[in-house]
Amino acid sequence: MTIQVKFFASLKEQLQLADTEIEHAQTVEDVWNTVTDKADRPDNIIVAVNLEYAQFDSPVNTGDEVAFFPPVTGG
Amino acid sequence: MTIQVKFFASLKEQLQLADTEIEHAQTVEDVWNTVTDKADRPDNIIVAVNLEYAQFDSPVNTGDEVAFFPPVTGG
Amino acid sequence: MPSYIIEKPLDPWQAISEHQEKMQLDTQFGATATFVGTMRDFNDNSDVSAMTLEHYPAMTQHYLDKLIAEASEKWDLLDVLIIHRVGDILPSQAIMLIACWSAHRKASLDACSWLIEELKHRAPFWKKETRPDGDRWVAENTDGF
Amino acid sequence: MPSYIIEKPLDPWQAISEHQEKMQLDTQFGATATFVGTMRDFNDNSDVSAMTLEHYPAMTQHYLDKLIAEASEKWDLLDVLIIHRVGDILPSQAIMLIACWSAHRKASLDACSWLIEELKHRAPFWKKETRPDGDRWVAENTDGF
Repeated sequence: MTIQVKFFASLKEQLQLADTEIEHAQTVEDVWNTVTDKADRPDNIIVAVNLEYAQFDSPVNTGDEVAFFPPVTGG
Repeated sequence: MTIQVKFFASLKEQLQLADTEIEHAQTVEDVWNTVTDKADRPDNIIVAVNLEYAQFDSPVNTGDEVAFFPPVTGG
Repeated sequence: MPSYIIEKPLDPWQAISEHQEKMQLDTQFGATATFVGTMRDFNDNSDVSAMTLEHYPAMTQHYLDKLIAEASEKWDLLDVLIIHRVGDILPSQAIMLIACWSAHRKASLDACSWLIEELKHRAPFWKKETRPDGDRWVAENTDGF
Repeated sequence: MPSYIIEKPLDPWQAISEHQEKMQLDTQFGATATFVGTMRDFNDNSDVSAMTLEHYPAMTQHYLDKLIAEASEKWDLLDVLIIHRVGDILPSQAIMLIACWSAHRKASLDACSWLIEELKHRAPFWKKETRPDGDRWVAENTDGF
């Protein structure tokens, strides 16, 4: 079991990171630091864990899907 | 020139009066008293003069169209 | 920004679609809010098998046009369409439609809600329902709940 | 009360009409409120010639369904339909539609307005516009003005 990590829209282009997976993380912040090599976080970045909005201090477990994206602009 | 008088919907049925015309009136109240032979006015009766909502003390002139009707229920 | 009073059955979605196709503004509007009123087969806990809508033709047309003019002053609207039926109506048939087109969503949504309330309270239409115990004039419009 | 995410062009009025025809409730609803979002050929004072809508498929579907469930708890709704396009979109094409059916008008009007605001702020879609000076991600949703 791993943690799936996804990026969307402008954030994905800015970071130039592909979707990936990692082995271990305690929190969303750990995930961010691992996959971006501790890049600065844009102010308005949004995070979801298992399809629900979460915070950077939200816990993460193996098997989870963690997504990072900019403010939504649909509708 | 006369004053045209119209009734609509439930009010027309209650009063059993046809649309009519009268010669003289100073106010809407005069019109009502003339055409209904001073019948009691239902509480919620509405009046229009020349297609605009008016009051019983609104002035009336020859050539005007005066209408009496119950609360509107369209839409 | 037309309003129509009609006696024949109305397909509201087709009417909106046809009106929109004729608009010269099809790349300017970003938002369309609509409201369609449809006849139910019950009201106030009674079955209703048919309805007749009476109106005051000259005043009704005047009021629909006036409501559209007032809405256009209050909000930035690119177009408005109101169609209201009169005469005999059966359950599941559309009674009326309001459609508002604007660049941004708030104008069309707010204008549409405002127009239906104003129409209900100011446009001279009267509903008479056919119920199991006879015909009955609808006494008053509700608050919409 | 379905929601659909689609890639092909959408005729919103036909989609609402077809959904309504399949409803088994056609003599129970008295009110239908709809909102349709359409692509304009300008935004923030710039020409826009095309748009691409990216989304997060699993989460988007989850959120549209969640919004419908929440709306159904808040208001007495007989049916709700949401359709949202993704992928490449051209000016004058519909981007999304919301339709709410209820017995009385207030539920459908309030639910429709609430759903469009919630969708704009919570459903994971992202717009990228094609402008004369290149492609540009839309930074943030507006308040609808």
